[in-house]
Amino acid sequence: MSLNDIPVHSASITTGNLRPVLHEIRHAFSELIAHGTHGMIDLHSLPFSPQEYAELDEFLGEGEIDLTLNVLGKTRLRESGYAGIWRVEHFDDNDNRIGYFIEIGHVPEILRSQCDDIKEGLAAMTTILAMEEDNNEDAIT
Amino acid sequence: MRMQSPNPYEPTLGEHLRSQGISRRGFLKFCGLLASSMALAPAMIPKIAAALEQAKRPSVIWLSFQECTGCTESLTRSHSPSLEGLVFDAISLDYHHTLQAASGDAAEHAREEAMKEHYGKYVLVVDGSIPLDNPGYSTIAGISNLDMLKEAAAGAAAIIAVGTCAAYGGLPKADPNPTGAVSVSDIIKDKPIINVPGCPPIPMVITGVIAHFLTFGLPELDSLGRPKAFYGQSIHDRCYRRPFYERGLFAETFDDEGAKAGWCLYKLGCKGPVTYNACATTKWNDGTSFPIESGHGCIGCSEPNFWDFGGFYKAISIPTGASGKNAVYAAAAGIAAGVAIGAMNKKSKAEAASSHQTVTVEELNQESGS
Amino acid sequence: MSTLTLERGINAFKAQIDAPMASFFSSCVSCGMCADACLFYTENPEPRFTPIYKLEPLRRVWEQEYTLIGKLKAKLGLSKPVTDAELAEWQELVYNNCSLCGRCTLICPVGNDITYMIRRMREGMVASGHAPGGLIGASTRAVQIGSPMGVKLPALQAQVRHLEKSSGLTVPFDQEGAEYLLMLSSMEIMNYPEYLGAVAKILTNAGKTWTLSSECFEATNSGIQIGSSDIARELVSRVVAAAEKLKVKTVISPECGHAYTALRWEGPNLIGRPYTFAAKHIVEVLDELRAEGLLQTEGFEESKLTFHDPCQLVRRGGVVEQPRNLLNMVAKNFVEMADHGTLNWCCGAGGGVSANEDAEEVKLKAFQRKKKQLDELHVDTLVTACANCRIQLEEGMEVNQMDIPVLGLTEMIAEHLVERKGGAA
Amino acid sequence: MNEVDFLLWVKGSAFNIALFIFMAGLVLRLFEILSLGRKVNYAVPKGDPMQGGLREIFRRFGTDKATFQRSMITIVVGYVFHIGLFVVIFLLAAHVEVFKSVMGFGWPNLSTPVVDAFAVVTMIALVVVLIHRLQHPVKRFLSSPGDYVAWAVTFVPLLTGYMAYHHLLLSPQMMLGLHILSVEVLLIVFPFTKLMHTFTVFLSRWYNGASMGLRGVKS
Repeated sequence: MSLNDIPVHSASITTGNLRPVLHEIRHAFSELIAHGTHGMIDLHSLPFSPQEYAELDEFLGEGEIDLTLNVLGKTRLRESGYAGIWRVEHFDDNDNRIGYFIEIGHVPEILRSQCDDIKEGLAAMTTILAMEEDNNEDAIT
Repeated sequence: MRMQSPNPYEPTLGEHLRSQGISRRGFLKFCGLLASSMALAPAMIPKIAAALEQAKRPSVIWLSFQECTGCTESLTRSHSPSLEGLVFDAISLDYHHTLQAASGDAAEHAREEAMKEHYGKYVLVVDGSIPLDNPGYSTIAGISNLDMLKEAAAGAAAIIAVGTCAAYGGLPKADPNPTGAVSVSDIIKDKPIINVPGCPPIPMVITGVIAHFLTFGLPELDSLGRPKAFYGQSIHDRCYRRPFYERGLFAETFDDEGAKAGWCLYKLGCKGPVTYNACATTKWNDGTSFPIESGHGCIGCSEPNFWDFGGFYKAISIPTGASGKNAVYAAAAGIAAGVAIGAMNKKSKAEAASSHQTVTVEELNQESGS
Repeated sequence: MSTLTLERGINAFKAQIDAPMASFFSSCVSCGMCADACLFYTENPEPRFTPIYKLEPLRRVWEQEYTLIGKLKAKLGLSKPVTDAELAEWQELVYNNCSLCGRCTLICPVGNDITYMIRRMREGMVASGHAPGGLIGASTRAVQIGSPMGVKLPALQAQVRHLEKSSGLTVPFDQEGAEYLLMLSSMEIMNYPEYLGAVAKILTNAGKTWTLSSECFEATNSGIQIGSSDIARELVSRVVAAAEKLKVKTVISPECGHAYTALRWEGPNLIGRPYTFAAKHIVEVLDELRAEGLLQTEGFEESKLTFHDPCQLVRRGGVVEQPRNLLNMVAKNFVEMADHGTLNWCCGAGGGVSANEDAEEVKLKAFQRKKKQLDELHVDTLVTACANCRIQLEEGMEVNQMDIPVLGLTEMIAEHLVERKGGAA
Repeated sequence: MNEVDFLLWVKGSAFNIALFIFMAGLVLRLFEILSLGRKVNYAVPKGDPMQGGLREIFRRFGTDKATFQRSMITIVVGYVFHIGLFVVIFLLAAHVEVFKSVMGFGWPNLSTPVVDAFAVVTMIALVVVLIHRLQHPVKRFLSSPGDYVAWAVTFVPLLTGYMAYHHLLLSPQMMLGLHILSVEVLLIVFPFTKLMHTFTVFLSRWYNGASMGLRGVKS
């Protein structure tokens, strides 16, 4: 029997945290348009009832993108019904959700290729190209 | 966890993590989760990343005194490669007598060497309380806990007291405290001490504190020496059952309708309102739940003297001790004293009545005439 | 010869303090509502005239003698014993500024019987020699002559002879076995002789046997007013002796408030046993006759009139309905004052104030309360059932140039009396 | 002593001591009062003293219109804070648990925000009462240090309780400790101050009412 098989009765309750969070998202949304600021809200550290999580999901709706990354366990990125508002869920190796953020931006930060990685990639590509060209020259000669 | 001998070149944490095959994207995820675990705003993530990138892997010496190994269990039972595991990997654990491979003299030797090598820089982690009544109650390699703590503390950059025993004395200190147990802070006065209480503490909190120490140094502490980031709010404040408390809806027993409906457990002894910990948000068992979600009140394990808090199943407002009987004894004492003072009053009044001299008009006129 | 001393005063306080008083002092929360209930404060708003404050020395004696904390405080020097000078200072508060009207007692939210305590406190004031001269004089005359105003039997006999001659009624003296023994107050004999005629007419007409006593005709009791049980006992014993000697069924207290309190409520306790006769106020007797059909009237007073309730009758005696029943027999235009019945305001001269020369000024100030009540009503006539009230009201009206005649209720009833056939037995 | 030690002390021995003094003091004071006795009354009663006593106990909760107008602040604000104190003391869930633990039985509680609102209103009323006492010539004149002590020991538990609930100023544990301590101070001084009127008011009303009943005075 797994944990999910145990029937849990939970009266429907609200912590009252949903409304403020929705307004926070809306504010971050307008900041993105006005100043291009990337916004991030940590949902995991807020006391939400299961019902409120569901209400939030319903409010945001589903968008076009649903990506799964394989980084230290899975990370799932879903654009909401509002373009520019993303759900970012981090999972560990056992698929337990260990982090839940709302990101407001063109793409979630984690999706971007990281500058250092790009630099390192450029350096690596340069080296490889140089090595191949050296080899070709050797072959010609 | 790796036991490694002192290395002349100390790689930074970032380098170390990458050498473990963790990408920068992974690092970013790690930093995001770390910020969440340290209860920091997501805006802090780049700063954490930058700080971690540059941080040196610290040497950590872990001493276990009068303890049950629950704190170590809490930490190591977290599934790997969990966030906790990653952080733990980021340190150089040079001595931990439960986890290390070495034993006997070799183990103690490793400790002494690490203390010498990193004098003034290592982090000392302590779990368990220290007995003061008789040093023989708890020794390691023939050295009393007190002596070992003092010696190890002397060269430590900071001390992390993990678990309620190390932080406040915990179970060993519970009434009648047969070993004369005390906390680390009762003995060590000249070093920064971070208390990470809990019985056991939440693994995420242990690593969160270590991460904070690595990135931003000593965290801000409350009056009981706990990092405010994790212990800043009471269980009650962040409890999902709080709305029931507000509405005055309480479970009266563990099997009544209220309990089934998930009402507030205050009357069943929940210590949430006076307990500071991150359980309600961080949760246990890889984020599954925390005790109140399972229908049991908070027992206040991250607070000093929680064993003697008047019973796990008594509401916090209830006085400890036999109050009802006390009131009866008091009433009896009151009656005894009342009878005595009543008799005195009666006597006094009777004397006044008997010594009354009849007032005559002659007297009245004499007085007014004078 | 012995003298009155502070020690005797404190001793009297100690002897008087009982469980109700201890409870009252424990209950007072200094809310000050008794001040607003007291005409000596409302018409002269100095905080020290607040009723409960008038008891302060008594309260201190209680605290120091009968409470654990008070004894402790006294031992530690935190409280000082009551001094003779303090009692001297309090004389003004306890006598001049209190008519024992009982209004504070009625209003007090915690239920303190302040009036009862002031009456008890006066015992100590007398024993320590701090009673006002006017009351000492009245008490002395009452004990030595038999009347606080010095009225002697011959004066009454002269009145009676005059009455018999003018009305043709018989006024019996010392008639053993009569149903009623009629008591009088000196004020009635001197100021309102028509009262005796009115009662004689009504009782005779009702066919009742009644008598005066030549040994004791004075119902008022200066001992009650000055607050000395010793003197009050002496005076009330005379009434009891006369009544028991004549074997009457009922003693009628005259139209006087405190005489009723003295005779009806304090008397049996002063002599330490129940009476062998009943004690009733004349208004009670008249109302009984009315109920029995032995008192019938004809015609109505035309003028707009109101009734002043004597405090001792309403608040301290429970006689509220009877005077109204009687008034309604003879008055068509009877209106009530805003505060009436148990809530009525005192005339300002009861409880010994009228006999106290030191209170001359105060009692006229206190009358302002009654003046305000009357000014609201615009009545032509004021009726009352207490000679003491009546004197005060008349004096107050005169000083304030008000033109409202004050009548006694009994006389008004007598004027409208219908003669019963075969009534005069 | 850290705040938890402090909290444990106030909940433990301090509470027991306070409760002991309160109970013993209460009984002692009642004996002190009742032992002074009352004389037998020989006057023929016109009414039933018992009935009069009971009637006055209840009647004095109200007042006549004119008195109400004259003493409006005293009466209205007095009512507000007395009702408020009753609700806060007896109907907060945490308090019900305390009574249950001491007396062995409990009763239903009100929801916390409702009690909280009562606490605020009660505190405001008590402040008004204090200002009124300081400004009203009669009240100021009559007031002894004991009156102000009684006010303070009533007000402080309300304030500390409110602050503990709302996490103001100090940590809730410390505040809870201070709250319980302030209640203990209240309990200790209770029998020996004006606060004793809580109990003697019924005795006084009864005595007065019995006297009125005996005389046939119906108010």
